[in-house]
This record gives sequence, structure tokens and C-alpha cells, in this order.
Amino acid sequence: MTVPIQLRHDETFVLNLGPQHPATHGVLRVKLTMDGEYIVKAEPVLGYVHRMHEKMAEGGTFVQFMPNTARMDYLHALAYNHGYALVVEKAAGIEVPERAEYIRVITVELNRIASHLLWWAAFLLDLGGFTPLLYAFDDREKIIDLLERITGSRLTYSYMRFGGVCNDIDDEFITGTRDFIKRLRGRLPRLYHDLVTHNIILIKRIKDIGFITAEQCRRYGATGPVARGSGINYDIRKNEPYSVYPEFDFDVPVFEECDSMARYMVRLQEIEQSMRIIEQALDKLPDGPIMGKAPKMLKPEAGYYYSAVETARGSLGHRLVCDGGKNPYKLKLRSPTFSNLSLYGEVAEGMLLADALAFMGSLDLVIPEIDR
Amino acid sequence: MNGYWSDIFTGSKSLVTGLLITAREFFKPVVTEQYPYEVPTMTPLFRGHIELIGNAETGEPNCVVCGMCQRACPSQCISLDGKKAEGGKGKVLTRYILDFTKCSLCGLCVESCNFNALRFSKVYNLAGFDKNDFVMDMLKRLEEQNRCKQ
Amino acid sequence: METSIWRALLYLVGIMAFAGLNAAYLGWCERKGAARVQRRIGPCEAGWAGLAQPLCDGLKLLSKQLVVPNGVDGIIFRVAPVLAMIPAITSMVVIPFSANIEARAMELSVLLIFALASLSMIAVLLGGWASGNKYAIISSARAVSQNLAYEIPMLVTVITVVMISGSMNLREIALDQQGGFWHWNIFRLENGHFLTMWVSFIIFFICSVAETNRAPFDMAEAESELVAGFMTEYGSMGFGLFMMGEYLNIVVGACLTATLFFGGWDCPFGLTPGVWWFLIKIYILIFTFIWIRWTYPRTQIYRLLNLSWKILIPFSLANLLITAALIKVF
Amino acid sequence: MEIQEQTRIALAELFPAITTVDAPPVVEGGSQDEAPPRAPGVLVTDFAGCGSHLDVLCRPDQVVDVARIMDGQGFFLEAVSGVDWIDRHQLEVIYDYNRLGGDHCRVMVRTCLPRTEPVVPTISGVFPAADWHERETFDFYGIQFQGHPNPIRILLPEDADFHPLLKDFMP
Repeated sequence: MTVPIQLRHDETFVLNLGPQHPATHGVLRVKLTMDGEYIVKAEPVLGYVHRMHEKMAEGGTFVQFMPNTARMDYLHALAYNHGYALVVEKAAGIEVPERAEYIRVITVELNRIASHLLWWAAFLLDLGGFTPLLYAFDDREKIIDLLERITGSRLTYSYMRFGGVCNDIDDEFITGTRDFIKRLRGRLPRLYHDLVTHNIILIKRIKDIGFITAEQCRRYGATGPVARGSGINYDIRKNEPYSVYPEFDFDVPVFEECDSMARYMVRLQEIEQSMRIIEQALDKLPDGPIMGKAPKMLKPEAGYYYSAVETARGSLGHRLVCDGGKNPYKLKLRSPTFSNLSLYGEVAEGMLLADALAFMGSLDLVIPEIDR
Repeated sequence: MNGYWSDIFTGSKSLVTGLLITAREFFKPVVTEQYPYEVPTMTPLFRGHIELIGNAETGEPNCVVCGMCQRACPSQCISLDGKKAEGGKGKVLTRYILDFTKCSLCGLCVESCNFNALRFSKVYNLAGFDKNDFVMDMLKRLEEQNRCKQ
Repeated sequence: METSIWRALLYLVGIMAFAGLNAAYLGWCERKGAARVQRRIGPCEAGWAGLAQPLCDGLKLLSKQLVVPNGVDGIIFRVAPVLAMIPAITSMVVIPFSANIEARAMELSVLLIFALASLSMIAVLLGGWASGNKYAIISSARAVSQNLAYEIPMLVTVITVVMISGSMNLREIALDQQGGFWHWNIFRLENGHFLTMWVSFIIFFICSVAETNRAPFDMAEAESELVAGFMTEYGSMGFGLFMMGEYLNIVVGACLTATLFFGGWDCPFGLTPGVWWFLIKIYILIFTFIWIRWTYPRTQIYRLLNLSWKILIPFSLANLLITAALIKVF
Repeated sequence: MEIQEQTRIALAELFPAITTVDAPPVVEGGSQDEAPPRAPGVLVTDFAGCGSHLDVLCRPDQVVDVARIMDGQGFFLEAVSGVDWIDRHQLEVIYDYNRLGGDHCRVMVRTCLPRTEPVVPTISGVFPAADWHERETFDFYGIQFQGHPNPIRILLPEDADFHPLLKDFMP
């Protein structure tokens, strides 16, 4: 319900929603041409944390790029490891044993819950609620301790290798994960939904704000919770099944309202779906090796390869072009928030400053992933 | 008009439940870990910076200066060299420098070492005022460990 | 004794001490309260349980240099923070702490307090405008519209209390409610006043939260949108004075609520009235300010104005009419 | 999988002369260098092997028509990437189209441009998503996109004069 007003295009001033601003969660600058508190034109300016990952990929061998993948989207790093491992395994034709596939799914889903919890905390921080951040980080800390037990690092994992994973999971990890899921299921209705989701101030703050129609999503290539909040039933784990996802039954939360509240609800329900997947994966965890046989120095066949993975923010694509050598000839990283943010200019027009920031929070941006 | 009244009632009800939840949280025990007084223990697979493994009895590094870790490292932060051993068989390590400022803790060096000469240390609280503090000499560190083991 | 210099001097020192201590240690209470709600410890390093923390903050703020951005009206830039402090302290002159502890009992003390309350809005406006920063200008525009919108329902509810108590003098209002909690305005049983009193208490409380730019209504100093609102350009004691002004406004709001609705210095069981009951009531009310701040997200400027113009004002006017009718009928 | 057939037929109209004569020998993802340079056309590739259902090679000026057909079929533009074939003195632009919901079909459209003056018409008119992707490809490869509304760099600093992803770029 943004109030329809006539924007006076002549009396505007330019406000830099800085590269350094509390609500951009990273180094993103949005040049806002404002008329009073209404936004006439919003134009994101990128590149402040650009590190040229694609040139690094061409410089080193295939396995040497694995640590870089975690440095792009550090909130859902395991999905990036998974995406890169998938595309190279497809190129080199490496088999991954059953147990390794299950471990990959369990760790990726745990990391997805951690990413959604952090998004929820940061989103409420943008809206002015400080306390929920501490509750969400309390839960997220449990996940990070679990993942630290098996991967060795807490945020930027390089846990997956071509053909499997590098450490096996032990019983303490399994019992820890089950306890964590039981604890989070107990806290979700009270601390997350009663305190925040049903709160009238929050509902008024994000309901009917930031409309993205399905057609806009298609034309701008927005995927993930942003598309699912606009009624598009597109989840790569369901539409383009990879790894062992077809063996789990989980449903994809889709909302038709197309506003920030819909995107908010999609992510919270995805936390519950991820918990369902983890439980089924833990029940059906097979024994066996965790590392398939992969040649030490990979030389995949020349050709064009593409793999897409569902991260917490959308579809992460790896376009790999090989010329038969031991280095990737070209690796294009299709980052989900790069396209999700490209529709910001069109949607934020005529919005209030406070709504524009609530809308940017609902897009769940991670700036190093946009800039690569 | 009914939107007006329902807003007021459901709204105030949700505000009150919010207050009760934070009140209940107010009286619960503290969750945070008081860092300088309570020190966290690292999990067995934790990846601190890499360090050399010494032979159990003699304390000599197992490293045979094959240079596999140097080639495996994506950011070239390991530099090592050795000299021929007196007895003429294999090499002895003389210098092993790790430039920890560029290391991304990916574990490729530890995996590429076939002689069980490298492992991850459990050091987590590294802080320094100067970049050169992080260019570490692993041999010296191994000798200190052996000395304090006696 | 009434007009001797010593009495004036004693009260001057007393009020300044009360204001200074409150401003400093409310910051400490806020950080400890927020920490407890978020299940962490809060300041505990400086002094025993962090009690010296306000002292350290004060010293740090005092030692910093007040940076005045160039091309800005220096005089207004320096006056604005002081202007934020003045109304809060001067309105403590007329607050009846207890039967015999009151600086100056004036006939129209309620009028004086609300005149000064609107003065603090001007300080926010000047502070925002004088710092020449785009974020500050947006924030001061928001602050003016917010304070304006919430002054009207606040005054209307105070009129209902004054009608019931019969006098504009805070001391008379407090005296009228002496003798046990059933005499307090909020539980005044005679001719059904307690119904309307509850409604006016809730409206008054919401307005005092909004008046001091606190928590769900902190549109002026919205950290995550406007960086630090009108305080963006202020360095050391400029920022310090604005914070003290805000905390003192909270204290004055709490004192007013206690005097108007909870019977000033009266003991709930009518036995030992005194200033300590007054202080207990104030600090309970201040704790609810802190409690509210750490529970709710921030509203958006349109919802905030809607809440006032479409809900609070109609309700307070209806409440006024009902009270008038009840007085007339019984 | 009828969506693939549908798109294949729709795309085949663009290359009437070549495909009706005889479908080019189905090159199983073999390296492009030995096989004779493929004539423009639509090639069905297996998804498990290389991740895309259809592999379309078209001339630079047909890029906008392909984009319009894809828009008609309800595809969305996933990525625009450039490849620098320095030994063949060619710059290649790869457009990846995918379906948003419904049954899955990914199409890879490739065009080759001479390395000396790489110019290709922009498709940001049809797909606004291409606006940023094309700016990035220009940023890294120096490929000029004619008719682009705002052809400035997006990730590198505005005053950078180099194109880092070219193979002959030495920092």
C-alpha cells in the first residue's frame, strides 16, 4: 500500500545509501534520487568487494579453487562447495559413493538453516528489533559447532572434494544434530513466530511492501525465495534433481502474495523443510566409503558443462568450459543475488526510505557473492 | 471498519504476548560464554595453522622435503628447503616457513603429504600487531614443542 | 524559610544531582536490561558489575573533541544539544517528589511541563538541520511530525485527569490521591472513573514513549535506516548531551505518569507515604520503557502517524467526553 | 519432455538453410578444435553429460531473434558469459536460458565473434536481466554490446582501462 503520490521529479536530491551503511550488510552502495522521503530512482552500484574469483579459477588447478568457492557466499558456503564439486564431477565423470552424497546433503541443509537464521536476525535488525538477533544466533551457534566438528572450520568450509567429502561424520555429530532439531522445533513457534511473525508492528512493516510480480521475476532472472514469494514453484532440488535429493520427500513453500511478508514466510518454512530433509537423511544414512576414486591431477574432457545448485538465496550456476588442460579454461559463476538485486531499481521506485530498506532486507543480499 | 477494530484487538494481543515472551527470557540464565575467563576447547578436527609432526622418540620432523605440500597450496604460502642427509639417504629439513597471512586453511597440503609430516594445530587465538608475526618458522615451533615435552 | 537563598540553592543542587545521576545510570540500566532480555551479561568489566561504566563513558565523551562540520551554522550546531537538556531539567522543578520535597509548587505546573516538552522537539529539529547531513534532515523532519502527532492525545488524556482531580497543580493532584491504592486515579472506584482512567493511562503511556523518540517509535534516531538520525554529525559531548536529554525526558515522562495515575508519593497501603515510593514507581515505569524497547521492531512513519491520528486521538476524545458525562451525572 | 521439442522446432526456424539439408554430425561434446567448425544450428545434447538440453550455435546478429523466441517460450535468462579462445582468435558469448518452474529444459546459445572488434547486439531490451550480465561481460572481456542502455563497467573501477579475463592480460 505505498501511498500513490506524484513524485516531483525536479526537486530531488541524491542520497548515497553508502558503501558503508548499517542496512546494506556489506559494501553495497545504492544511489537514491529522493523527493523528500520518497525514492524517485534507485541505482545499485557494485564492485566494492570484487576479487576476480574467475581469474583465480583460471590460474590454479581444479582442486585449488575449492577454498575460493566458500569465500563468495560465506553464509551458505557448503552449497558453493557442492555446486563446484558437481560441475567438475560432471566434467571429469567422477562417481560419488552413496554415503558421501548423504553427508553432503545433511551438511548443506544444516548450513541452509544457519543461513536462514542469520538472514532472519539481520532482517529484524534492519527493522529495528534487536533482541531476536540474539535468539537466532544462539541457535545458529549450535549448527556452527556441529559443522566445526566434522569440517574443521566454522564459516568458510572447504569440506568437499571431487568424489566425496574429506572427513566422515561420527555418532556424536548425529546425536548432536538430532538434539539440535528437537531444540529448534521447540523454539520456533514461541521465540520466532509468537514474538515476531505475529507481531502487529512487524506485519504492518513488511506486509504489502515491495511487490515483485512473477513476470518481473522471470524477466530479471530472480530465483530462490524471492521467486517462490511471488508464486513461482521453482526449487532446483525438485525441478532439476541433483545428488540424492529425489530420495527425500519435502515440499517447496510457495506464496502468492509477492510482497516482503511472503518472502519472509517462505524462508521460515524452508527452515522446517530442511529439518525434515536432515531427519530423513540421518535415518537412511548408508555405510560405506566417503571418497570415490578421483585421479590426483584432473584433466576433464574439453567441452561446455553447466550445473545448478539451490542455495539459500537462489540458483547458483557454474558454467565450466574445459579445453582438456589441468586448469579450468573458463568458469563463470552465476550468483543468485546478482540477478535478485537487478530488479531493485524497478521495484523501489516511489517507495519510502524505510520501506526500501525493509524490501532490501527481504531480498537477503550477500554482497561478496554479488561482486565475486 | 471491522479491519480497524480487528487490527486493534489482534494487534494489542500480539504486543502483549511479545512482552510476556521477553519477560520470560529476562529471568532465564545467561547463554553467552565469558571468553577471557571460560576458554573454549577446540574439536579434534579443528583447523588451526599447519604444523610439523615430530617423530615420537627422536623428535625429528617426519618430513622428507618432497615439496608436495608446496605445490599443492593454492596461495603458495609454504616455502621449505633441505640438504642432503650425512648418511646419504634422503634429505633433512633445514627451513620450513608458513606465510599464514595468505593461508585459507583448505587442507590440501595436509592431504597431499604422504609421509604423515603435517597436521593442523589447535591454535585459534592468533592476534598480532605486525604482519610478519604471521610468517611462522615451523621448525623452531617443533623444537619448542619437543623441549617442553621433556 | 520560603524565599531564603539556601532553599533555592539546595533544590538546585538536588535537582542537578538527581538529573545527572539518573541520566548516567539509566544508560547502565538500559544496557543491563537489554542484556538480560537477550540472555547475556551486559557491562561487567568496569567496576563491580559494570557500575563504573557510565563514569567511563562520560569521561570518554568529555575527552573527545566536538567536531563541527564546516559550512554549517556553528552557533545552532552547538546550542542544539544544550537545548535538548534544558526543558528536561527545568520541568523537574514542578514535580512533587514527596509531601514536602518539591522545588516550586505552581498553580499551573501541568501546563509548564507540557510547554517545556514541546521545546525539546525544537532541539531535535535544530540539531538535525544544523548538522547539514542529509540523513539528519530526514530524521528531524520525521521527529517534528511524530512529536506533533503525539502531543495532542497526550494533552487530551491529561485534561481528563485534571478534570477528575479538579486542579492543574501536580501537588494537588497527588494530594487528592493519597491514602492507599484504591484512592489512586487509576483505581478510582467512585462513579466508574477507573474505566476511563485505564484507557487514558494506556494512551498516555504510548504517547510518552513516542514523545521521547523511544523504541517502537524511534523514527528520529532510526539506527538501521538513518545511521544515527539527527545525532549523526555530533561527536563527544554533543552526542552525550542528546543522550542525557533523551534519558531525562524518560524520567520526566515516568514522573508524570506516576503523579497523574499512580498517586505520586503515596504508599500502596496508605501507611508510610514518602519519596521512596515515588522513586520505586518511577523506576518500575522506566523499566517498562526499556523492556518495550528491546521487544519490538520499529514502526514505519505512516503507520506511526496513522496510529496517532486515527486511533489515539479519537479514543482520547471519546474518553474525555465519557469522563465529562460521568462527572456531570454523578 | 515436449518443451524441448517445442523449443527445438521454434529455434530451428532461425536456421532454415542448414538444418533442413542434414543435421550436423552429432558431436558428442567432443573438443571443438579438431571437428570442422560447426555450422550454426540446434544440437540436442544429453543433460546428464553437460548440463544443458539444447546447444545452439548462431551468428551474432541472430542473438536478438533467439532471445525473442526464448522469451516467447517462457524461458528466463540465467547467465551471460564470455570465453576467450585466444588460439582461434575468437571471443565467444554464451547465453544460458532455463525454465522457471514447470518441466525443466536448459538451452545454451553460443555466438563467436572476431577477437579484433567483438561487437554483438544487446538483448537487454527483451530480458532486462541481461543488462547487468552484459555490463559484466564487457567489463571482463571488452565485448561491445550495441544498443545497451548503460554500457559502463559494473564491477571494476570506472577508470580501469584493462579487461582482466582476456588470456593475454598480464596484471
